[in-house]
Amino acid sequence: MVKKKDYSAGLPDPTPIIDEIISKYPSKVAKKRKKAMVANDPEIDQPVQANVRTIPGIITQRGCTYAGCKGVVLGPTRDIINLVHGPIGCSFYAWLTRRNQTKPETETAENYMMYSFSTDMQDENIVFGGEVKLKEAIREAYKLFNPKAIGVFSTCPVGLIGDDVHAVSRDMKEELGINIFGFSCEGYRGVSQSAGHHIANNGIFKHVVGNNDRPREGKFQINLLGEYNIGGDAFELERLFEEAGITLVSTYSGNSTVESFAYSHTVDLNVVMCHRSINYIAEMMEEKYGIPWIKGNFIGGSSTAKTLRKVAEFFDDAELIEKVEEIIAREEAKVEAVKAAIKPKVEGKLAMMFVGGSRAHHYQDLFEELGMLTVSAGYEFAHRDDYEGRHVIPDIKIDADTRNIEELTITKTDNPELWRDDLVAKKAELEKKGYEFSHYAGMMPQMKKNSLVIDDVSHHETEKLIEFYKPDLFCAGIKEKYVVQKSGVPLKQLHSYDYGGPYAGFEGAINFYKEMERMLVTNVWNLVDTPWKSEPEIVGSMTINA
Amino acid sequence: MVKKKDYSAGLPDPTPIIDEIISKYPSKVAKKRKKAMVANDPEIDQPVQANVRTIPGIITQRGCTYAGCKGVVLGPTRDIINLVHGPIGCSFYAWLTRRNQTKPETETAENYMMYSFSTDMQDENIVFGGEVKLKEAIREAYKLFNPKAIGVFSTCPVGLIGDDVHAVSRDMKEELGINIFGFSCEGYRGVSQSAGHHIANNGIFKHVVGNNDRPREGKFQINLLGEYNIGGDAFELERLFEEAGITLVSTYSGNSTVESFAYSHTVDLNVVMCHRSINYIAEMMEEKYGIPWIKGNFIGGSSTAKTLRKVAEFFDDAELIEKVEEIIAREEAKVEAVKAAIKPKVEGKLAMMFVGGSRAHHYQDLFEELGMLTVSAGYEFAHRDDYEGRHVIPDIKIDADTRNIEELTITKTDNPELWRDDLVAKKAELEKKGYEFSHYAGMMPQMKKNSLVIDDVSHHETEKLIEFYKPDLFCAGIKEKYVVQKSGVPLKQLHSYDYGGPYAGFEGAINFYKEMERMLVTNVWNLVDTPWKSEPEIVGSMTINA
Amino acid sequence: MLLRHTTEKEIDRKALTINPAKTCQPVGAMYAALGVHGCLPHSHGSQGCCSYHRSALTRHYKEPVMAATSSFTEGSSVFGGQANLLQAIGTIFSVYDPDIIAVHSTCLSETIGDDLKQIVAKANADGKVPDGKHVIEASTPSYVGSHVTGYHNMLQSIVQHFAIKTDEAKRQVNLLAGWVEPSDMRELKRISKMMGIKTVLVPDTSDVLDAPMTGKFEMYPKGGTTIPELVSMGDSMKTVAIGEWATKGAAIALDNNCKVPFDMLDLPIGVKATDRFIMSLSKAGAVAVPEEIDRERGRLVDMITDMHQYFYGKRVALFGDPDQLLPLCEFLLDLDMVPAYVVSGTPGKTFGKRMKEIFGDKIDQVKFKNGANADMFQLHQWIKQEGVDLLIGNTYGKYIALDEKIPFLRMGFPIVDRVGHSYFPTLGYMGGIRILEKILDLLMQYQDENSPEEKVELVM
Amino acid sequence: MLLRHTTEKEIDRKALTINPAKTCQPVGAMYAALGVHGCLPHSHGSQGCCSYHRSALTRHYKEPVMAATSSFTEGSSVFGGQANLLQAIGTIFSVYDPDIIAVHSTCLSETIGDDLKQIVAKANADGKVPDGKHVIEASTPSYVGSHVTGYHNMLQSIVQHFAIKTDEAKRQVNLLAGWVEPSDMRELKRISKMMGIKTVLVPDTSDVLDAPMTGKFEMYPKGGTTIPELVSMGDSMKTVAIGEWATKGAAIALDNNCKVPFDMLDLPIGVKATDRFIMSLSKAGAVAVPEEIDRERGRLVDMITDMHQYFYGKRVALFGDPDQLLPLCEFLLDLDMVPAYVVSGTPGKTFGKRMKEIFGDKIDQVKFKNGANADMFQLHQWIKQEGVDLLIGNTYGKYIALDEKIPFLRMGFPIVDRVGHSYFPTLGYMGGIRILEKILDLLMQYQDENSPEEKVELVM
Repeated sequence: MVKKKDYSAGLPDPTPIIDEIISKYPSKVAKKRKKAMVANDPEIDQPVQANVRTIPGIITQRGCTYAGCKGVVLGPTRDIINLVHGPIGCSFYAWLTRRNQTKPETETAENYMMYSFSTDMQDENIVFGGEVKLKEAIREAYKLFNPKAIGVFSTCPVGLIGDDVHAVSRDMKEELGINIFGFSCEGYRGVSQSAGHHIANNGIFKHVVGNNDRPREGKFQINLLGEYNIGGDAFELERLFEEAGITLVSTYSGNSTVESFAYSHTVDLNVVMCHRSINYIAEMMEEKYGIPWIKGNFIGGSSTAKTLRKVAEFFDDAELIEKVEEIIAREEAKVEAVKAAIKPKVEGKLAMMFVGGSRAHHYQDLFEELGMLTVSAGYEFAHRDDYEGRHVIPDIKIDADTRNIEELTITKTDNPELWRDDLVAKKAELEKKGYEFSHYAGMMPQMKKNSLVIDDVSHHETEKLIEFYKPDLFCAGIKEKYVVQKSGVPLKQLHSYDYGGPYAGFEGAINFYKEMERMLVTNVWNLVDTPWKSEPEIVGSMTINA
Repeated sequence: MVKKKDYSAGLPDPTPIIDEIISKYPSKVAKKRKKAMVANDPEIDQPVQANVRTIPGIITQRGCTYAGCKGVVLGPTRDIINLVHGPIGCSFYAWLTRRNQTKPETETAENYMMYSFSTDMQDENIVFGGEVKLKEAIREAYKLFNPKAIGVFSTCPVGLIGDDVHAVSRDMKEELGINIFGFSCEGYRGVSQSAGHHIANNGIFKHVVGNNDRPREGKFQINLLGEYNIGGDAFELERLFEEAGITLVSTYSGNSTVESFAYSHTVDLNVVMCHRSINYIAEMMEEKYGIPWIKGNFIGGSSTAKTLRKVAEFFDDAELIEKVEEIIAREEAKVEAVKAAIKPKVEGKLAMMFVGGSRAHHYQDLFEELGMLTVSAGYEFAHRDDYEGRHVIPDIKIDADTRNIEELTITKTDNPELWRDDLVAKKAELEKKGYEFSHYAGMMPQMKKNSLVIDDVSHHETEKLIEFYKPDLFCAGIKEKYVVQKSGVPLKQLHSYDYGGPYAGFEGAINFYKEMERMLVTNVWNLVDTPWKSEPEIVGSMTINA
Repeated sequence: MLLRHTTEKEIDRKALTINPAKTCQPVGAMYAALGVHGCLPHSHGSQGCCSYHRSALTRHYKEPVMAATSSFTEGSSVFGGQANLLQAIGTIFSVYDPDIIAVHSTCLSETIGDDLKQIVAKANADGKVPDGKHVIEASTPSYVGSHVTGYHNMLQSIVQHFAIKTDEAKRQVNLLAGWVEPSDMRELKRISKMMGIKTVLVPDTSDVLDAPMTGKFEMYPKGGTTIPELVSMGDSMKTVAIGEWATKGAAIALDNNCKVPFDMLDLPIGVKATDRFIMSLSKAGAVAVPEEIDRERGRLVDMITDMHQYFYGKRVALFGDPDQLLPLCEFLLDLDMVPAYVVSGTPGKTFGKRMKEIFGDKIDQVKFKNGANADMFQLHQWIKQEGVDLLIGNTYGKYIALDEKIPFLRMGFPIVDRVGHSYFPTLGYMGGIRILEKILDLLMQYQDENSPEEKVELVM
Repeated sequence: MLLRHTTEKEIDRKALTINPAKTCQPVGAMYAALGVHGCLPHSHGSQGCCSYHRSALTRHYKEPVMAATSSFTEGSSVFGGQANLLQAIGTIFSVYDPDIIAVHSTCLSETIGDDLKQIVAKANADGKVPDGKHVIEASTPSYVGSHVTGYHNMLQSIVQHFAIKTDEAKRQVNLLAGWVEPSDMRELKRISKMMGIKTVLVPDTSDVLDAPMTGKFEMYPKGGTTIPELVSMGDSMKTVAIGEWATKGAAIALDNNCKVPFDMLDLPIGVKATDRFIMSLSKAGAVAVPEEIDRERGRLVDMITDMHQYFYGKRVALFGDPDQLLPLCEFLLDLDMVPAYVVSGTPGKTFGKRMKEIFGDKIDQVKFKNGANADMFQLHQWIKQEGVDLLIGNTYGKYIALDEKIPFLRMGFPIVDRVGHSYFPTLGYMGGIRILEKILDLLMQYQDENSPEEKVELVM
């Protein structure tokens, strides 16, 4: 069991720990990894190496492009058959493992999320090509389920053997008359899941968005981007929007349908939660339709209130603003009550967080609300703008790994009914008042001085961090869960929420506070040491002589 | 594993096995036990010692008077609170252990069968008397449940310390205005459960029967006596009677209510299933009300048909007879089909049966139907008439143990509306035609020559019987179940049916045939010997030298 | 509803027990005696007692349970049971040939005042007890205590009868087992062996009530503490007694008669009670705790920390025997579960004291009751008043569990509708893992079956 | 309905797999490698493979699963992965310091034609492998076979790399374990010990994937077959290989390379398969079967004869791996249960042959299918056509079980929504008792919950 440290007087300079960590690395590795570690100073800009290759042999948290494309972005959409073209594993591992909850409109409405579809490529498909099998699989899926859309996802061998999923998709779309489209999301592309997000964004934008120009409904229409409904987060946000009278046209992609993506370009505003995974869609919608986007954050009671207010401010409607304030007042009272009960029990506890491309930032709000201290944090697959803010985007060096991810060229729609001059005007007007659009400040400005920022943290680094900081809580994913816990430090999974949640919105904040109470106030960790550890006559000083 | 014997040419004279069995007994014990064992000859009358004390120290199947009274007869009645006056055990052990199924009329109708009620006598109640506690317990039961009847059952210490359950019951009946009555069924009375049956019969007859002279309903009214609805037997019979148009006024006491006992003296005929446990009620009803009784048997397809026909014959109604024949034809076809499939698989198998006071006889019908051979049988608590037939009743010597069981003196009712002259006349008329009333031929006339009849079989005898006959099936109760099975011989419980059933009526016969197929055709008993038993190089000839 | 007449409305009951959370002494005496090799229990009372106790034990263990009875009749009840018992002893030795007859009394023989000691002395004097054979006796009136008391009294008699102090001290530890399963007794021996301690375990129903199917019935199965082992207990270094309600008398008897000191412990259920047991064994046997014990413990703690979220805050109702309930409550508290209602029909004032110690400042969150007035009916009434997430107790709890749709963990005696308890221990750290596995299975199954479709979890 | 689009109407599918009853090779290679002490598995492919496999194993075992990856990028895919692997080997030895790196390929590295043998040879030649350290490799293309094949291939590589025949014959038996739980591997060692046979068990994930909570993370836990043990296998008397799909290659390799003959057996699941295992061990080790083994067997048979009525005639649907399914079917048939549908995504023509042997004249009562076209979707369609009383398989079966309200026994890989499988074995006679306990629990719970009130049984 680790002994806890006291940082109430401020965090120590982490430079020695950085040095100690890299001392174990071969020099090239050390040099590279050092660039990914920064002693934070919220007052100044410091570059963090991010979105670069993981060094072979390093035990990393990262997954692959396929995981980002199929697993993260397309996975949560229920009314599409996501057909994985490849050997069985890729489809198997992405089968129900991400807790994207979904609630079909009716008991018989389409929902393929409990299913795993694969072409299960065999030896001969690798040797002779898999296009014929892929076509037949699409036909069989159509025959069995009659879906309105099929997405085809490429796994590693597909590109290498020359299977053209896009051509196959086009052919089958023509043959069957339903929407079919492919993704070149082979696992080796890019350096992490991030490439997959981009590929998914592109694919949806190209093949789905704008397919249905249905008339607008409701006064205030938005899309929520980058909310994947882990543990029911989206349900909680849906509840809030509905009560406020804001029409949530589409969520990308928690509790979503391709049907709604098709008319998601008819909204007034895009609210981006997970900047890393979905900012592309927001950008492209603005370029094509003139729809502005703002960054939102619904993790934490205050963040939720702030984001709701910002949305209401955008629409500038007295009734809406009043309703939103009413909701905030009511919900924050509940949040405060729980917080007041729990905060004294967890205040001052140390947390560290290495996860995803958004949560490692957002969850700092929740810890702040509880008076906990985030001593170190980093993303698994973010880019520099997620750390430092979007103002560094122009400075980001595009390397070969990123370059080969398609960058769509978007042009303004030529349908005058779809191009939103009104919104362009509104944006300009609001910006004058200081309202921030297309803005994300990144994680680092929010973090304490001398907190340690590490991108793509490795197992070795994780061990060292625990040794040094002796945190009360570590946040990461399933691969890290038991590694960290074996050291006597509880780990909260921030991908799967450890099968808890929701943690978004007001109810989510309450749930998270309670979860912190459970994890940090318990005595179970005191069971770890045997009581005879401290009784010398029992441990080993006696010989077996009976 | 025992090797099976072949008795297709007839059973061997069992005298040597009797001699071998008793050779292990001390001479007095041997002398006594020898009288309980008879090599059967269906052609001649042979006395069997029955209903006498079990020798102390002998491991017997038998239980006590309380078990016969509370457990067997009163236990199955759902709308009465059966309050056991004594230390906790007696009530605990009789709690839901007998599988008397019951189905209240509605979802809220009274049903106390899932409950165990006890005065839980403590030290001080033994020393200072338990009447006060008993009274208070009755009051508490009344306050909590508001039942229409409470029965009070005496356990061993009650009589000895002088608690008068009858006086207490009378007092409380007056105080609370509901029917409350006691049973002096202390465990030490009599020599087995049998005394308890008699005491229960007396109590019900005295305190319940005739309490409600409601008008008769239906054309053909009967009571079914000695059917306890183990495994749903009574449900199957209710189904047959209902379809035939025969009103089953009351069953003693499977799926029964005290409410129905109260007007059960309004029937036309009593049909006695379990002769031993219930013939007293039948006799007393005839003495008091002139209602005749017949022995019936619903175990086995043919027995069921025979008994149904006999009932129809009694009522002598063309429509009824036709309906009964229609039912029999339809049901027997089903029974025959199953029998035809199973009989070839079990024909010639050897069974033995030591159980109860009726089943050891009735179930021989089922074995006969399957072509199985009952090589030995006996009762646990029967009297000589159950073995030899009622014609021996006058010869039965009444010993001290029996003498102290109350014999009620019944006189003809002085209510002319209740005395059934019509039935008395009908009985006389039918008897002339050879119809048998008040008749039971007993077990022995039905059994094969040289089958071995043993009353109150002991553990030692059980072991010897298995050794000698190597039966394919042994029928007894839970205490014998695993004793016998450890010898590799499957045991069918005929008290609890091993939680199967129903086995009465036509459906019951089908169930039993299938159960025989399950038990006798399976290969699980072939797993008993280890395969290396016959491989000398594996069993012990090698030393451990690795 | 199965228990349709049970409502949340309590009345102040003083006389009526409904749905008891205990049974009577003799069955416990019978069970304890079966843990001695070559011993035939004998019930001095009506036939019904013996029949009921054999049936109850048979249903629980699904094994032969052999026992004889004095078969009282009205005559014996009036004139005393001496003649019956003397005849029984004679008959048993000639027909069933045990090494030991263990006679226990019943409410009947106690009420009429039969003096078992005197009758047994007479049997010995009359030569009814063959050379090298033994008749031991225990007074087990059904109207005092509970089945646990009967076990306690017979265990004490066994030890008193056999244990002899000689001049030759033995490097061994006496292990007095409370009322646990054969599997638990086997586990106690496995643990002792791992610790490198020679123990004499009494009683020991392993290889008696979990006997293999061999095609041959054994009246006296392989298992059970042997007479030489029992005799040797007087020369042991120490007695470790687990389960105060079941073993205290025997422990004291060994101390008084043979000057073998004892540790009185809880049954080793859960982490802390097992810790105390291991430490006691370690000190008693003067051996270090081997690494493999640490590792088993570590696996249990691992399961607790891994699965903590499923335990945390879950409300539990428990009924059974004090020896089980106390360490089980301690274990549940260690898991951050909430033992909300605890009932035992077995009396004993120390129960409340121990509960207060174990619960500490959480004592207000639990309603508990033990003794003659504590029953399952009241427990059910409490549950009706405020529900629980889990019910733990013997098979009779099923009726409450089905009515109230509460996940139900079968522990205690009797378990007559499931098997496994006699094969897999719940004592020790591995037993703790089994308890947790079962609790998790129940809670997770409940979650699976009661979640709306969108909330069904693949990974848990 | 969770699987609302599944209907009983089958179409003839040739290309589309829906809800697979298998996964891909590398995860098996990773699991097998974890059963060697001081070994770090390494995935030569994209990061995603390693991440997915570690996640899958972690969810199943709830333990740390350490493995490294070559972190392919588009460049490596085009130019070959040699540079990545060489760099990885260097980085791993300096940062994570394992004794062994066990490299397995992926569909990616196989498709581009990376030659692992050659790359590893180069690593050795280049001095990237420190003295006394090892790099072993196995070819595990995801588009051939299944996860079981990957386990098979890595196990074969382990044995081929290490086992050496010397002149000194050893009185020991090689025990090659199929894909079973750490608990099963522990049980295999317990059985060997009871038999008095020294065995070398490979792989051995006990004390690796059921590690205790100690407050200290161990990169290389205590367990796993050691290098000296692996080396010594070439001098063993005999190899007993259990689970043909998983161990055959390793058994043959030992025979070919070291002239150690082998018995190829089923996994010891149930009575008869365990009988064969015990006899094979007995002969291989030239030891008699000790009585305690007979007694454990007898306890299992006792449970079967006691509870036969609950098994008899119950229809079962199963999915999983051939090594488990075959002896499990045999066991179910011995119980008079009816395996009605059997599906495995793992190919192998001998599966059908063995099924026919096991079922004998009952072969017509079972629908079965294995290989690339056999999936859980079809199994579910069969169940829709005619129902079953029990479903046995990994966690994914839950969705079928909940939809169809079928009692569901979790066996196989992965089990990610329950715990216990890594602590309690299902192999051997005691494992058989555990399987029966679980089956009975499920069937009896179903009966309890679905009986009309008047049919609820106290005793079962």
